[in-house]
Amino acid sequence: MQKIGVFVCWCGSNIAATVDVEAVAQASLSEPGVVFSTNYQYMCSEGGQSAIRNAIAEHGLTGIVVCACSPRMHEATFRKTAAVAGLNPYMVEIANIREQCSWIHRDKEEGTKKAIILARAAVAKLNRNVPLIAGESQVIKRALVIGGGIAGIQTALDVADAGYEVDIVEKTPTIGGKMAMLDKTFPTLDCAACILTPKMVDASAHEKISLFTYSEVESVSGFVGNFTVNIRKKARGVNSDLCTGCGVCIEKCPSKKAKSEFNQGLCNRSAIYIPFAQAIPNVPVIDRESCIKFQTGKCGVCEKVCTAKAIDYAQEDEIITRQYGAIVLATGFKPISLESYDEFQYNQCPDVITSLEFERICNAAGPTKGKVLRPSDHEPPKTVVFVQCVGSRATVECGKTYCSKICCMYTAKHAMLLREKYPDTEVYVFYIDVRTPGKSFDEFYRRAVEEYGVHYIKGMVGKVAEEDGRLIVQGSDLIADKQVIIEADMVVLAAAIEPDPTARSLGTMFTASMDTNDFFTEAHPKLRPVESPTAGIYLSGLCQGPKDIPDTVAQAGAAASKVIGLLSKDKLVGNPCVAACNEPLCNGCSTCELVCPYGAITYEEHLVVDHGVRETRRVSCVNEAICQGCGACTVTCPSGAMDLKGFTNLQIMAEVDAICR
Amino acid sequence: MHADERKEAETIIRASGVNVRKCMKCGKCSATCPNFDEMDIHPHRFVSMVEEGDIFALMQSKSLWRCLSCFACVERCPRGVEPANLIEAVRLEVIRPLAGNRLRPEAIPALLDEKIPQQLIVSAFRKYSK
Amino acid sequence: MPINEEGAAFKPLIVAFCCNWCSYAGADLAGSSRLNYPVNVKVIRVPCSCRVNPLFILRAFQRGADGVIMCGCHPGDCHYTSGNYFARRRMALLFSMLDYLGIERGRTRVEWVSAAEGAKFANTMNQFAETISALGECRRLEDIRCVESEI
Amino acid sequence: MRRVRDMMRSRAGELLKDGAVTRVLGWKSGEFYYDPTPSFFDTEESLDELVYNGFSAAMLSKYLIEATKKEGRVLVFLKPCDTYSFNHLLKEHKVDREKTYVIGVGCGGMLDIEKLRALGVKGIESMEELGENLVIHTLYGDKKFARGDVLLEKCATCKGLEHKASDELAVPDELWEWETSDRFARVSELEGMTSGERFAFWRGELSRCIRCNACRNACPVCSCNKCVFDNPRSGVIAKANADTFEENMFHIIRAFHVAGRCTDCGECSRVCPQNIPLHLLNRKFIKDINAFYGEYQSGESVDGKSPLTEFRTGDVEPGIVHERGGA
Repeated sequence: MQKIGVFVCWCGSNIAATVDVEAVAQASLSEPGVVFSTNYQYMCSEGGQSAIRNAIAEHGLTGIVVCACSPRMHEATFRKTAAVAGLNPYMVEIANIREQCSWIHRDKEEGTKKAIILARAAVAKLNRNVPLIAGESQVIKRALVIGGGIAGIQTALDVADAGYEVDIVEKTPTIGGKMAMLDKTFPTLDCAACILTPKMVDASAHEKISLFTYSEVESVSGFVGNFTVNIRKKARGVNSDLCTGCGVCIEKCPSKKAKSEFNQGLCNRSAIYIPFAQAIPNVPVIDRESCIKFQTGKCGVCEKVCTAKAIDYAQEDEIITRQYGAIVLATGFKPISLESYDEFQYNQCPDVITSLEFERICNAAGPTKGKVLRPSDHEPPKTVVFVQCVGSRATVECGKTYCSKICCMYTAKHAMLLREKYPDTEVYVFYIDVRTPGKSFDEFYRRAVEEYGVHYIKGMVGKVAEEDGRLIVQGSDLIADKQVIIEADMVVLAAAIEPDPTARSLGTMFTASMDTNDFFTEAHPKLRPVESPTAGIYLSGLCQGPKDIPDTVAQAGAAASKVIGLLSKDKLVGNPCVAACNEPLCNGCSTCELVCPYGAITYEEHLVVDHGVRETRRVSCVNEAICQGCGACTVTCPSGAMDLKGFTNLQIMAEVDAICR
Repeated sequence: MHADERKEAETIIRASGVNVRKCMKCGKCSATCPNFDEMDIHPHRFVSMVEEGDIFALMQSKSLWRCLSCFACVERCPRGVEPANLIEAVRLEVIRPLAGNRLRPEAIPALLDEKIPQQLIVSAFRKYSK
Repeated sequence: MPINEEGAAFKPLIVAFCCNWCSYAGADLAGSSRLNYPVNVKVIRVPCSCRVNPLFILRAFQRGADGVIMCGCHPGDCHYTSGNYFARRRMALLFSMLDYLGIERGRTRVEWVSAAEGAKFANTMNQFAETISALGECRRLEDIRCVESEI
Repeated sequence: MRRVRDMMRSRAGELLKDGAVTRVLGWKSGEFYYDPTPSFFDTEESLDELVYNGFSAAMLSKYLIEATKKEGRVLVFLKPCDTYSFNHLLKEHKVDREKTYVIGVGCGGMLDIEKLRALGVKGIESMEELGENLVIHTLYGDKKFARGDVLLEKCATCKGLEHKASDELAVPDELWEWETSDRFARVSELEGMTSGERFAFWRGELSRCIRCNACRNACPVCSCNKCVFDNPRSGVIAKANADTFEENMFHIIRAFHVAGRCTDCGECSRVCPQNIPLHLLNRKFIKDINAFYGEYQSGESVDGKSPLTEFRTGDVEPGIVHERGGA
């Protein structure tokens, strides 16, 4: 039997004005288990708290009920008070007689009656409470960052600078991501490579950072503070330790017909290649699909010319197992496929290109060495049309419902750069809205219009047709209520962006939830924007939603600070109000596993002793470090094997009984 | 606005099944329209005029009969608004009270021209028959 | 309004299950905004609407509740990301079943109340209490033993 | 049906002989002709006692839970509808597929002894099943029936004659097929009543419950190691119905616990000694699930989530119960 003390707070006159606190204290004395009751002006004050502590000691209380304000206000306070007095903090229940009683009822008699019932319910629940001890788990002081773009690099650098080890896993042969492909960045027009490559070098040189390029996450197990991850290091065909990065193999490689991924397929590369000059690591990769040696068995030129003996055709994928305390998803984005947009002739006309392709064309290290030339005939275009919102803000199947956020700004940038380099070129931009929220963004767009004379036309393009080597662009000018036809030499489409396709499988692997567009969802859209709902998983960059470089870097830093916060702890103290499985009752049916939003439930074969019968059965096991205590599993469990500590079936039913008595 | 006009707008929205509020005013319908120059009221304005309940002007417009019913605007609309369906609904509102088709199958042979695409006859039926 | 034997107006007993993160906070806000709702509405705090077991609802009716309402975060806003979606399916089916068994459908309700919707919480409770008052005492799902022992 | 039985006996004999299976789960004669009882057969000789006729309605799937815990492989005969329950048990890991060998047996619809009794049949000695015609030899002479008139409720609303799981089939070419009726007809009828009428209807039915737990024991889904109603720590333990509330409670909770999982096998109603139409509770859930969340047939496959373990963000609100027409 419990020995319960009931403490009724006046909250000055907040409670005492409409609730007879003395009567509540008196009435609760007749409840089962209650051995002491009192009332006090401000229970949360030091005086009130010491009264509680004294009563616990004096009466040997096993639990206390505080009739006061909402538990959302002072539950934590009174739990601490109890702990100081040597009572388990989970032997405290709060009866909310202020927000849910004294403040909403004017009649003192009725208010008092209700307060007595609320106190009774709290006592009834407390009678079923058991002391709970929060579990502790270790924190492995290393973080994994998945994705080596600007988001991943920034997060890794910030975490590493705080003194923790970080691994970056990048699926392509080099870090750098999409930002490495950009020419200039808005709104300052500084060169992307100039600001990115030093960061890439920092990351590779940092003693706390290990790079796993050309690698992918294979599987993961564990929970916050204690993840075990298998990383597949794909075979490069080149021994990174021996390679000097001299580049002779690339020069001599006879197979030079593969499309350059880095240059968006606008030019070719050799079968053994480094994506771009500043790639990190500066070690080539053999693309086995286009390598003559791998396809026919003959060739072997690269092996012959390599003086460092670094070429290794027999190299195989390697699985590396590492442990991490925190994981950051920084998987980034890609532009959507424009195959379904026949009206823009993207697939048919080489001179209709995407904005990312245009970036490469502008870039001094790009396929045209920075000269803006038409892909079809390598002539400089005289008229260029930019089309915004291609696939963004579209509810039809081939598009994306959201605004891609970055297109307005980079289109203004492209238009401006083009006019600056080639003042004779006419530049038109078709827009639906120009969205420029951001520091110096609108000023930038206005400069494109006012200083550079870019023609902004409000309306969409309906059709692009090729006629005698020129592109006939038919669009709306909604302001003039006219249909305009522009004969252009090049059309640049601002394709919508979408999460990288690898995010989906990673989301499943990490039980990191995703929205319908495959962006990772944050734990709270406003208050926890860089955390995934799954503890220990953080979000950095575009994988969480469209954003530009400054936003990405800001978010990457925020994610890093969350990771640092986690890694700085030696131990994690869990929430003890988590689900627990009563093994003899468990049917092993898996329904609880299916509803768990955190992947906290697994199934194991356990020896179960039930009424003397020993049997090895499949039973459900809750990982207390992962479980957040929602209780979804408890209701889906038909046998009642799953219960939630702190909110057990019996506790809640005791409350129901007490209220309905 | 006239009460009758508001009622007319509601009928048109109901009959066409078009949700005019989905329009984000990008003008792709007008950009894609092959008969734009022949029209006095252009497809994108059709949508906003129905939304505003400005129906009588639409019923008197030339565009009603100049629309080819080619459905290019429906095909290209990024938000699935279907302007041509609206135009059709307005047209039916004009044709129906006249109590009779404006095109009968018997009249077709006389109109035939071997250069006319078949699609035109089909859309003519859509346009001129109730 | 139905009158019971003593001649006092019938005051329905209503049990409200509220999730800790949204609806319980919404109820608190109703309190701190001093919005009135009937005294016989009693709130039971659960971590999430998905913690509400049909057993609890039946138990409430068994012990004499006249109406049971479940409140949770708005769909999409669940603190646990998806708990209220499961609860929504469970309650839709359970309430439909209770209706099928002849328990007046007005006696059960689900309402999504956010932490900012104190007024909605109070309004909902007022409306629900009115509905139940009109239906009268719940006679169809109660434990006769309990009623007898009270007399 | 005799053809099927012969096929069953010969295949079972072969499989026992070559050691492919160690036990056979089938039916043997019960106390009366109309109650063939589930039974295990260990030897080839014992198979002479294997029966299969229009009264072999008892579903064997659930017996596999215990049977597959033992050593060796079990040969089980499953009628088409029994395979749904079999799949469900596999899905919930109650039965080890590796330890079973399934012969899907042809079914011509099972007979309802209650319907026959109502038609004056007693003292059944044997029966000839000739397609849609049925000749029953009784102590008091022969009686003829159209098979379609005396089918069990679950067979009149048959889900189809396709086996959803099997290792081999024992289905003769010429098997009688019959017209099925709408399984939700009665549910819709009840939905059309007033709330008071429905309450009266269910009180009339459920007040007959004697809590024998036959429904629970026959149900392939109700396969908890320990039922909440038997568990003193559940807070709702009740071995018998002490009042009207408990009569309702047991069946509401039982129906809710199997909601989304129930294969609509109809065993609960078939085995109820008080003839309570319990399947109408389960079918209400199935009907609602189909209407709210899209058609779903539990046990159709082993994979996939059931309606109560998944959701869509655009699901109907529970308020639909109030908005729906009817009383």
